[in-house]
Formats: sequence, C-alpha cells, structure tokens
Amino acid sequence: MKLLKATTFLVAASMATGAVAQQDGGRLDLIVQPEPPSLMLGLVQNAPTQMVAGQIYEGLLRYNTDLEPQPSLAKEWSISEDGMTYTFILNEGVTWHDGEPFSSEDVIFSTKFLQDNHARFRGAFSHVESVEAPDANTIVITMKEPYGPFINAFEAGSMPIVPKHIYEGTDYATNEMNATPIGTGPYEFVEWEKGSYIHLTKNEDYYLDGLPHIDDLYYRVVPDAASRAVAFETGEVDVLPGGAVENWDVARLTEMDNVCSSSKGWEFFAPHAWMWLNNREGPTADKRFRQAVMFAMDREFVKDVVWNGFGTVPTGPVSSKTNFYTDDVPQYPYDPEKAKELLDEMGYDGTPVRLLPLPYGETWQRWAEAVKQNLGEVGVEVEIDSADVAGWNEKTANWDYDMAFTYLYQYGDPALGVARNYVESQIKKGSPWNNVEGYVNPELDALWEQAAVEPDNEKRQELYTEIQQQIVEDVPVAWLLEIEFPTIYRCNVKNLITTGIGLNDGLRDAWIEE
Amino acid sequence: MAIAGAILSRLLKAAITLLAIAILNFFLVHAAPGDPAAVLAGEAGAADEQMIADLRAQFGLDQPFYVQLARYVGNIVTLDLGYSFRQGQPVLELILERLPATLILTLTAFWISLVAGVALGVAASARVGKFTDTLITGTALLFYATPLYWAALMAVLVFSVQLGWLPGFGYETVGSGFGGLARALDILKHLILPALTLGLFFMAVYMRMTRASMLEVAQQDFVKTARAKGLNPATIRRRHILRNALLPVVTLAGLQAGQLVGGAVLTETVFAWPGIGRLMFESLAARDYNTILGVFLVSAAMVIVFNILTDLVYRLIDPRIGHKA
Amino acid sequence: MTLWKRFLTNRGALLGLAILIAVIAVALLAPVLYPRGPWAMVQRPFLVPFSTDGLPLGTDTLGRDVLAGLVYGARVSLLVGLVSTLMALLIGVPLGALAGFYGKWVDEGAMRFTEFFQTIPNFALAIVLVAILEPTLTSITIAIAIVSWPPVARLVRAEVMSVTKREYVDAARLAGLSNLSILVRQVLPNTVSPIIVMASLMVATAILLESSLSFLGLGDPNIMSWGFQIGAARTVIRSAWWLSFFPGVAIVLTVLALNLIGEGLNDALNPHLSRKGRS
Amino acid sequence: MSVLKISDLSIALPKGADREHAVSQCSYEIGAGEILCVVGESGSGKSMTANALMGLLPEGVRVDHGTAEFGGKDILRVSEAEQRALRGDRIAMIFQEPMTALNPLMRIGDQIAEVYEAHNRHRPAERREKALELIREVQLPDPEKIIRAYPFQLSGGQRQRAMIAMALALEPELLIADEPTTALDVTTQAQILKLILDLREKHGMAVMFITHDFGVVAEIADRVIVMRYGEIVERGTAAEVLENPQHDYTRRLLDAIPTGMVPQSVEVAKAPALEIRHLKKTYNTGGGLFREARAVRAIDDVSLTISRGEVLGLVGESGSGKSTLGRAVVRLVTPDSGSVMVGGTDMAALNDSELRAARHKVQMVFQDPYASLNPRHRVMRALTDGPIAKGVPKAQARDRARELMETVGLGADAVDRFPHEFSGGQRQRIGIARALAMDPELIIADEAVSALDVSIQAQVLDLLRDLRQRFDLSILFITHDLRVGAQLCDRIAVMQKGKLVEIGPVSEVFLNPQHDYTRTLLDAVPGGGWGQAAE
Repeated sequence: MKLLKATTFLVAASMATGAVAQQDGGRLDLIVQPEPPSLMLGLVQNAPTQMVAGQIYEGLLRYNTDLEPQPSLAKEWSISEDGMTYTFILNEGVTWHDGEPFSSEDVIFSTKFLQDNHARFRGAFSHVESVEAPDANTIVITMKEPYGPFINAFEAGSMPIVPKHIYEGTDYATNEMNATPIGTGPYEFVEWEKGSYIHLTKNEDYYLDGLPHIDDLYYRVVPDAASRAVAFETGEVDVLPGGAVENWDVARLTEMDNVCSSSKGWEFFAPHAWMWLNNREGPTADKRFRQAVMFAMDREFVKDVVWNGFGTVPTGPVSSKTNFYTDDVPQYPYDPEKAKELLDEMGYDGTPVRLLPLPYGETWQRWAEAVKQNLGEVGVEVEIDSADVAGWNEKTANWDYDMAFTYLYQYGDPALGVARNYVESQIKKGSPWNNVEGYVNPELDALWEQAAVEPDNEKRQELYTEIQQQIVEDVPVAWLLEIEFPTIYRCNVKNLITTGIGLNDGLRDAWIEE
Repeated sequence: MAIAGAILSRLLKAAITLLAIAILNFFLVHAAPGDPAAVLAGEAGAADEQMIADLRAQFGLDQPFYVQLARYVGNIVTLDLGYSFRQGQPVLELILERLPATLILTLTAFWISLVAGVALGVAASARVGKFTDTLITGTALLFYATPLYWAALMAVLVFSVQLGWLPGFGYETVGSGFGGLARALDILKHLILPALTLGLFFMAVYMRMTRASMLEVAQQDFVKTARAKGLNPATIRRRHILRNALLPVVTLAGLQAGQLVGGAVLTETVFAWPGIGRLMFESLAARDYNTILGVFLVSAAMVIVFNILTDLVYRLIDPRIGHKA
Repeated sequence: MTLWKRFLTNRGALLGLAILIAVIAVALLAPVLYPRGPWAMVQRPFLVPFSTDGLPLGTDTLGRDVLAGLVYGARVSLLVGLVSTLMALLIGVPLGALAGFYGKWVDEGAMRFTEFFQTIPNFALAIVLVAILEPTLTSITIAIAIVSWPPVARLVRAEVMSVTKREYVDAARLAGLSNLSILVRQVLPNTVSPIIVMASLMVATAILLESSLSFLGLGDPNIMSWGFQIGAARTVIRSAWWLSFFPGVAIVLTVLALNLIGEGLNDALNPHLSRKGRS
Repeated sequence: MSVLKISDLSIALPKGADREHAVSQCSYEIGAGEILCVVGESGSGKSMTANALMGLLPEGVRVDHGTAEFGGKDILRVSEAEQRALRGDRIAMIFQEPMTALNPLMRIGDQIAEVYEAHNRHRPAERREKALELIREVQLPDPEKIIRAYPFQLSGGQRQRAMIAMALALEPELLIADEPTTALDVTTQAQILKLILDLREKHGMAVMFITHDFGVVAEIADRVIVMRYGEIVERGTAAEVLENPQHDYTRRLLDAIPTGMVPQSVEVAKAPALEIRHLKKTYNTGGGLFREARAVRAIDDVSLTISRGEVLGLVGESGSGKSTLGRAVVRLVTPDSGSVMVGGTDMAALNDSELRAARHKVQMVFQDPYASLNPRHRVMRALTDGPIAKGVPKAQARDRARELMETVGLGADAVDRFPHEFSGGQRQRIGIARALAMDPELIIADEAVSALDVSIQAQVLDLLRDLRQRFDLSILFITHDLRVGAQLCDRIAVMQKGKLVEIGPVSEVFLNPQHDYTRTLLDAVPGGGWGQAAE
C-alpha cells in the first residue's frame, strides 16, 4: 500500500498562501444563477445546486487546480498497486449540522442513495464490486476491474455524502428535510427566500479548527444578466461566479477598483464547447463537409470578440486542462478557401443546414450568429433554430438537428468526460450528453475501452494520443472552445478559489480582509 | 341580497372559466417540446435513461396523457394546485410565497398610475389646447410609446448606477435584519423604481382616457345645467364632470389591474423582483408544468377578482347599476 | 370638410404620418441601402457612434453595423405589427360582427369566448404560445394576434349593434336583402372607421409586444428586429448604451407615429369629440 | 318695468359656419311677470340669445355687439364671477332634454340643494329642507322619496319638474326656458306648461320661453318674437301675432301648422289592405343578475283593418306600443301570436325565406331622416337594392328610381348623390321614394314627419297626400301628434299601453271621443282652443 497524501499539510499550506493573518467574520454576497431547483445535492446535481450545496455537503476528497486529490471527509486514502482496492480513513469528530455524529455508515448509505439518484455516480460505480466499512472511520472499496479515473470521482458534486439518519427508509424525493438540507460542510443552511436569496451561516462545529472564516453567505438570485452586473457595481454582491455576467461586462467590471478576477477553479470541469454535427444524415454526414465547417469558422475571432479573449481554441475532443491531452493532432485554422474546396470536392448542393444554439444567454446567441455568418461566407446557408432549454434538450436528445451547440464537463479524465461522446455504446436516444452525433468507429471504441482500464498512466497517454489524432481527422463534432469562466470578486476576499472546482467548495478556506 | 346573489353567480361562472383555462393551458403546456424530467436531467450535465425514466415516473409523466389531465382536473376542483417536482414544494405554497411581492408591486404601480393618470388627465382637460395640455398629452404619448423594459433599464442606469439614489433591483436588502417599520421602508425603497416604470405606461393610458372622457362629459347637458346653477368651474369639474368621466376609466382600470398581476414579467425580470411573473417564466423554461398552470390559474383568478371588485366599485359610483339594465 | 382634410389639419397626425412614411421608406429600401444584410460583421465591435465614417451609429457586439440593423429591423417591426393586426382583425371582426348582428345565443357564446380570452393573462399567454411554437416570425405573429383580438371583437360587436339599430338597416331588411348581405354590405362598411382607428393603435401595441418578447429572448433568431437588438444589447447597456438606445428610439418613434395617426384619425372621424369642434 | 332689455345684440359664429352671425341686431325687452315666447325653426338663432345671457355660449361663439341690461348692468360685459353670481340666482334656465340635463350620479335633492351651495345660502341642513319644499312646490309625488332618488328613477316629466325646482330655488327674476316641453309627451307637456304658468302667477318672475311650436305659444305666451336666420321678423302680443301675422314667414309658419281642423273623411269600402287579428307581443326585460324580470305588453290583443286606399292614423304617447305595432306589421318585430294579413299573406307566420320574398308587400318610411339612409350608398343604390333583390331587372329598377325621384320632387339626377348632400326634408322624400320603389300594398309611416321643422313637415305631408291620391296608397300613419294625424288620415286609432282604446273616422274621434284617454289626449294638445277658434 502506498500512502498518497496526509491531511495535516493542507491547512498549513493554505495558511501559507496568505501573507497576512487570516481574519474571521464578515458576510459574503454571491450570485447564483439560475436559482437552483433544490439544495439536496444527492438528488439534484445541476450547476447552481452544486455551487451552493457544495458548501453544505462534502465529498470524501477535493481536487486542487492540478486535479490532484486532496483530503476532505477522508483525511487519508490509498490505492492498492493493482488498482483493485481503495481505502479511505475518515476524519474523526465530524458531526452533521443537526448534531448527529458522522460515520462510515453514512458513506455506505450514500453509495446506495446515489446509486438511485445520481447518474454520473452510477456510471463510475458500475466498476465497483463492493463497499465495506470495517470500522466507523474506514471505508474499503473493492473494484471489479482496475479503473484509472476512479480516484477523480470523489468530490462533493460527484459523490456527496448524505445523512443516513435522515434518509434511511424514507422516500428520498419527497422527504421534507430536502427543503432544509443537512450536511457536514463548513456552512449550514439557514433560509431560502425563493426568487430572492439563499442564506447559509458558519458551521461553528466544523471539524477543521479555525475554519470556515466567514460568518454569513448570501447567494443572491438576480435573473437578469445586466442587473447582475449592476448588483456587483453597486456593491450589493461581492462575487460573480463564472458565467454570471455576459463576457462583455467582464472587462468593464474588472477595471473597477478593488476588483480581481480569476480563471481558476474550473480545471476539474474543463468545460469544452463544440457543435454536434449530425453524422447520420444531411450534408453533415459527409466528413468533408464537417472538415469544411471547421475551416470555415473563425474560432479565434469568436474567442476574442464573443468571449472577450477568454478561453482557448481547442485542438480536439480533450481539453488542454484535462489529463492525457495532446496537441499533436491535425490542425484546422480559419481558412475559408480550404473550406470551399472541400465543399466543391464533396459536391455540396447548397442544402441549407439548421443550427441549434445553446439557450444560455446572449453570448451563445452571438456565437451562433457568428457561425452562421462564417458558414454563409463559404456558401453554406444556415437557419438558426430556436429553442429554450427544454426544447434544446428534446431536439438534441432525439437527434432532431443538423448542427447544435453544446458544452460539457470533462471531470479531469477522458474516460469520465470525453469517451461518452464518441463511443458507439453511448449512442442512445433520449440523452443530450452521450454520443449524440452518432459517430461510429469500432477501432477507436476498442482503444477507448483499453485506455479506461489501463492502470499505467504512460500507457494511457499513448492510447489517448492515438485516439485524439484519429478523431480530429474525422471531425465527428466541431470543437469550438475550451471555455473559461472568469470569477470576478472584490480583491479583499482571499483564498476564494483553492480547488479545481473553484467556488463549488472554495468558501471553506475563504476569508475577508477588513 | 341581490348583490350577494350576483357575486355568488359570478363566482360560479368564474369557477367554470378557471377550469376551462386550466384545461386549455394543460394542453398548451404539454404541447411544448421537452418535459421537466428532461430539463432536470439535462441540467445535471449527465444523465442516463434510468434517471430520466425514474424522474418521469416520479412526476407521473409516464401515465397516458388523459390520465394526467384527469388527475390534474381532479386536483384543481379540490383546490389542489399540485406539487412542483422541480422546486420540491406544493405549487400553492410556492405561489403564495411569491404572490405578496407581485401584489405589492402591481398594486403600487396601479395606484400610482391611476391617481397620477387621472390627475394629469383632469389637469390637461382643464387647459385643453393650451401649453399645459400639450405638455401632458405629449409626455403621456411618449410614455405610451416607450417599451416598458427599456424604460426600466434606463431608470436603473440613471437612478441606481449613476446617481445611486435607489436600489436597482431586488425586493429588500438581503440579510439586513430589518423588522417592522425599517423593513417596510426598505421594501418601499426597492419598490420605487419598478413600480414607477411599470406604472408609467398605465399612467399614460389612464391620463389619455381621463382627458378624453372629461372632454366628452363636459359637452353633456347636465354640465350646462350645473353651470346654469352658478356653480364655480372647479366644483363642476370635480362633482359633475369628473365623477361621470371616471366611469369608463374605472372599467378599464379594473380590466388592467387584473392583467397586471400576470403581466409584470418584464418588470420583475429587469428588477429581479421575486414575483409570480418571473416564477411563471422560469417554470416555463423548466417545463415545471404544475407551477406554470398554477401561476396561470392564480393570475386568471386575479383578473376575475379584480373584475368583480370593479363591478362593486362601479356600483358605488353609478347608482343606475343594480337598479335596472 | 372631408376626412382627409380634417386629418391634415392635425399637426400631430401629420408628424406621425411623416415619421411612418419615413420608416416605411427605409424598410422598403433596406436591401438597396445595405445589400450585405444586417448580419454582416463589417468592423471592429463596439465602435462608438459618429466615430467612424460609414458607420454613423457604431457597431454592435459582433462588429455589425447598428444602422443596418435598424433599417432591416424596420421591416420586421412593421411586418409583425401589420400582419398580426390583420390576423387579429380576421378573428375579431367576424366574431364581433356575428355576435352583434345576431345577438341572443350567438352573442352570448361569442362573448363568453372573448371573455375567456380576456381572463387569461395576456402577456403570459403570448410567452407560452411562443415558447410552445418555438420562436419564429410566424409563431410570434400568431401569438400576438391571439392575444390582441378580443378588444377588436368587443369593439366590432358594439359598433355592429349600434349600426344594426339604425333605420337604414331596417330598410334593407324590408328590401328583402339576406342577413349576410345586410351584414356585409350595409352594416360592416359603417363600422370601418373605429376599426381603422383601433387597428392603427394595435399595430403600435403589436410592435411593442414583439419587442418585449424579443427582450425576453423569445425572438426569431434569424430575423434582425429592434426588439432583438435591444434584447441582445441589454447586457452591454452600461458599456455600449447606443446598442439599445437607438433601437429603443426607433420603437418609440414608430409607436408614437402610429399613435399620433390613430388619434388624428379618431379626431377626424369624430369631429364632434375633438376639441376644436363646436358643441 | 322691464326686467331685461336687449339692445342691438349680435352674436358672431366662428369662421367657417354657414353664416356670420347666429343673432344679428336684435332688440327686445321682457317685463316683470311677463312670458315672452321666442319662436323659430331650427337654426334660427333663438337659443343663442339665451345662452349669451347665461354666459353659456359654446366655444368659438361670442357676443359681437349690443347690450343686455339686467338689474342695471350690461350682463354681457360683466366678469365671469359676476355672471356666475347671477346664474341660478337672479336668472335661471331650464333645458330641452330632461333625460340628460340632470347629473345621473347625483341624488335629486343634492342637485337642488347645490344651487344654494353655489350661492352660499343657508346651512347644509336647511338646504335639504328647502329642497324638499321646492319638490313639493313643483308637485312631484312623494317628495321624501324623490329627494333621495336618482334621475334615472324619474320619468321625463318628473325630471323636468325637478329642473324647474332647481331653477326656482332662489326665486329668480328671470326664467329662461329653452324648449322645455319639446321632448315630452303631449299630456306631460300640458302639465308642465300649466306648472310654469302657475309659478309665474305665484312668483311673478319674467319668463323667456323658447319654442318652435305655435301651439305652445298659444297656450302660454304674453308676447311673441319670431326669429329667422338670426333676425327678428315679427313681434307683438300673442293675439296679434297668432291672429294677424304681418310677416310672410310668420304666416307661412302658421299656415304650415296642422291646425286640427278636421277634414271630412272619405268613405273607403274596398277590400282590406291589412287585417290585424288578435296581435300580441310581450317583451321580457331583465331577468338578468341584478334585476327582476318584467313583462311589458307592447301589443296587447290588437285587431284592426286598413282598407285599400285608406290612411289610418295610429296615435299614442311614447310607450303606447304604436311603433311596435308598425314594426310587427312589417315583421321587423315578430309577434307572439295573432295574424297580420297583407294581400292574403299572414306576415306573422312566414319563415325567413318566405318572409324575404314577401317583404316588398309592406314598406316603411322611417322617422329619422339622418339614420334611415346608409351614408355610404348613393341614392340610386338605396332605391334599387330592394327591387333588384325582388327580381326586377337592373336597368328597369334604375329607370324606376329616376322616375320616383321626379315623383317625390327631387329630380332624376339626384340619384347619383350621397345622402349627406340632402336636407332632412329631402331625405324623407327619398325614404318615401324608396318605399314606393317596391310597389308595396301597404306603407307604414312611422313618425315620418316628427323630426322635421314645421314648414318642412307641411311640405312632406302635402307630398304624401298627393301620392296617396295618385297611387291609391294604403298607409298606416303612426304619429304622436294628433294634429298631424288629423290632417292626413281617414280614420284614427288610439293606443294606450299596448291596447287599442278607440278607433273610428277622424271626425268621430276628434269631435266625439268615446274613450277617456282620447279625451285627455285631445285636451292636452297645445293651442287646441286656438286651433278650433281659427276654424
């Protein structure tokens, strides 16, 4: 057994980052957008829920910005050499917000709870043979087979630990306690004024001495992007999480006094944007057409103008922030002439194509307009479809599109967040997150499978490099941007972003300088 | 007695109307692409068939359409608006949480617009053709032609951002710990901008209507009678012209007061006002069927309530109603 | 004095007419003025108005010419306004006419139906309709028409009722004309004036409604309209005021013009109510 | 001693009016306790002077020249405040339309008490008492109830009494009455005229009584002024003017008045053109949410016959059911039971399509010359629509239309004009031509001359009389004016509350009325005594 990390260093390390002594107290106002449907992280895992409930619930581990595991509820952990056994030692003296003690029983219960309610957890745990608790502070997980990315599946959003004493034997979905979530995290739920704000307060009995620092957290609901910017300007809120304001406002806001911004805190997610290209029918079924699309789009322009310079133009399916990335792949610079050639070569007959933008605000709408204009310039007539979130979901999940915008998280490992979009076994109607484009390549499927269970990281890198090279040649989807969501905050808020999921669990260590 | 009977019969008719609205909307809302399960699953960023199927079963969406409809109608007639699966709360509770904010906003806007509109209309009609009249009617016309949301944005820019006089959004200062009077004052401060911008348009409407109505009534014979009595012009205007001129204004105002409740979406959006208009808009995007339907029903009920109130007010003003046709 | 002359003596109405004619002219000439269309990215984004030759109103978030957008937006605003009003008239006029002319259960039924639609919150209904049908020019137009016909039906009903009481309608009955021919040839033509006045105001309201829907993100993404421009620019209103300012002014002016025309028509059609008329 | 002395008064109309002055160079005076009738047809400027005295001239109209001396002052030149102090106090005025002259939203008592308030008299509590006294004085029934009543709860006559009560509140020296009885039924008119005479007697106020009706003049006037086009054409005592008119215009007016001289009727004994049997029609009003259902018997078991070539006058006051009867005959109203036989067809029993085919048998001439022609259709169309629908070839119908326009005295070319190009009397002629165009077996004339000025009325009656002889027309002539009825009709039928109370030859009904109601009606005819004296 190989001990990877010990907990005591971390607190010291984070203390060391601040030159000034940390101060306790104060109140922090943050934007949450849109209003989360629920704060019960075990039942609902959408982005706003994760952002708020990440302060209430905890996972066994956290990940730093280099995606290395850090202690959370587990103070120590180890992986057997063969990759078949994971052992976690839990912190002692942890209590739930209602005062009940926390133990390994809660972890065991949570794995059952999440099996029923958490799709991503279900995916990761399909590789697990058994979970056992030899004592109150130890968890032993036995795998069916080695699964490299498994160690990346323990943060609060991927595997939130929920209280057994509240949920056991009840109907989870209608349990009244869902409205007043009980976790082990650094902040406790106080009240939720629907449509207005969510108030969390400091967990005085938190098991890490001296944490958290801030007394009150207010997550403010402001539905209009312009109003959110105003709220920050007028000092009503202190933190604008990534995506809270449109990109055009970012530059203006960061020029204000005492305002800082950071692009960190998204490494674990590494949001990756692309256009689904329907590989089944229409012009997009032709590889040359898809390549032409890649050449026709001025992705640098979009990055500079639509995204105000934030982000990186991707080389392929794997984000440069995700493990096992390579840039040694075919390149698609902006080259309309090349695009036209490809279209001529395939004998494109001018059939118009539909483009479904992502209904997430003005940025995405502008992006679609820019793409439409770019494609129009090489002779491809684009009709922008419109749909709200539900309509977008419906259309992509049922393959009713020619081209459709999307962006997905990568969760630190290609096996977790990338493979699902390209392997044949993931072609299933009804979900907008799998192989929606209908790309079929049995040869690559085998490589994906091999890479996922390969215990040796160097070998994994080789496999993933090969995959990336081939897939970029085929252009099953049109990769657009590695999205960066800068977090904007007052500079006197310190230690706000310390992990790879940023604000989602960052407030444990944050403090406010007077 | 007659009034009580009339109201009872109105309520019965209203109940039927509401039921019809519920059914129509049920069809409309279910005709929209996508369903709440798909949205919830979609937002989670990862989903498999099992999750979506679980959600659908949980929401009762796996049932045939007619079963869902029958179940919903059954709920409605027992005054049960159902359960919001997305928010995990009974719809009625959800709406009642939001309704006060909407009522405060719309009623304030309504009264501001009505009082100011009528006052300006009277002022303009008293100086018809003069500069004051031109100024008032011109301004009203401008308000009338200005998109409400645009006025709202501009108001936030000027009064909140540039001048910093008033809060630009929200319902109250969050976490201020205010209670009682301090809280009321705080809400009032937040209320001023949204209520004013929402009221501007309607103020223009009432002003135009009052002015036209005043001028029309001023031509009527009984005004001449009043003048022949030797009454001074101010008394004539107040007692004879205004009271009669208010009748059509009351009718219109009653119609619009009801519509305001469901129509404040834009204002609520720009000012982040936690009302039911926004609730509906957000629920629509989330396909939270029961909540959309609930808001629709409550807003329609408001329209009906205001219509009945208008009738009662009308009776107070006009003795002819209630005596004969 | 003829209607036209009375109309032309109304300064407000003349101003309205002048503005409207200008807007129509611009709308018609759009392809001539800007052959590349409103979507072409012509320059650096966020160019301030009057700073660059050829781009008097500056550029938007993607470097598109704001003026070109305004010019093309005029077409959409007018089109949506006109077509939705026409559709509302097509629903409201026959319904109101039948109700007013036949009375009794026809009236009862038609008015219940109308009341029903007036009870449903209008704007919310429009939003739901557009969301269901998905935002296209057609669905927006239909939704606006559906929420705006009830007042037409009520007006036409009242007018038809009043005209039907006139003696020349009795005379037409005595002449042995059929009900339909009486309704269409004797009654309806005499209700046209108030309908025209109302229609001119409805076009204005429809333009506002379209822009409101666009503001909420329920516009047709393939169409450059004023509401779309404001909706798209509202997030940059602090840094680029002109992006939402000019389309806003365009809406205000057009709506104002239509209102002025409507009022002018109203005054011209009802000279006894206008302030200049003798009692 | 004169209360009011008007000298050389001219009132200017705004630019663009049909003439420059509404009133020009008028001078007259009214003595204390005197009733001066100002007589004229519409547009003669007779009301304008009154409005000028009250300071109630419409916008744009102004006093151009002249003075009006009242209480030692020229009241045309005093300040607005002084004028206001006079109004309602020393000069009071009552108006033509009792239905609209009262504020519908205010109680009668409050409207009366308001006069005291306007002039700061009495304490509020006393005002009520005073109002009550006035209500008693104008003989309104149940004063305690009336004082709390709203105008809509009163009849037209009662409202006019309430108006008079208001006018009397401060015992004015001058009462101006602007056509105060024109809108009333004849019996009510008689009562109001009597009331005014009584009050004059009691309070000794001067009355300026504006009217178009020489009958009323005969009832009430001490002195008379006749106006035409804003000028005084004749003045004198009532007796002088009525019996010995000097000016042509006065003479023409007097001649035009149906005098009530009873013509000897011609016996007609041909086949019936119309046979009404047991006709009934009941209206159910209300039954809505807020009111009780009430059944009004508009036609209550009426039977009558009109012979071919006969003119039957149907008289009655408003609400008597006479118009409903006329409309039931043409089937604009469907009766509940009974039959209406016209040329062998029971009009009451036809279904819609049969009815359309039979419509031409009975035609109607309507009351309102402005509402009876479609403003958007040329005269030609009004005259040919019916015949063409009936199956007459278009060319023939057009020829006939021209011919008929000649017949009614408008000239064939007039067919190409629009209704608004014609005057009221001309339009009535077009209405008659339209009825004739269908070659009907019976014409219903429903108050066909009531809306016209006296002189025009006479011309249209002449035309009808002429046509009747030329075409041997059968006419049901509905009118509220017995004098008009007497002029044209062979027989008279009297209706009251839906019932036919008397029917007989004109001379019988007028000279030897059988029914009480008929007698009341005849007694109430204004100037009745004078008319008979002229015989």
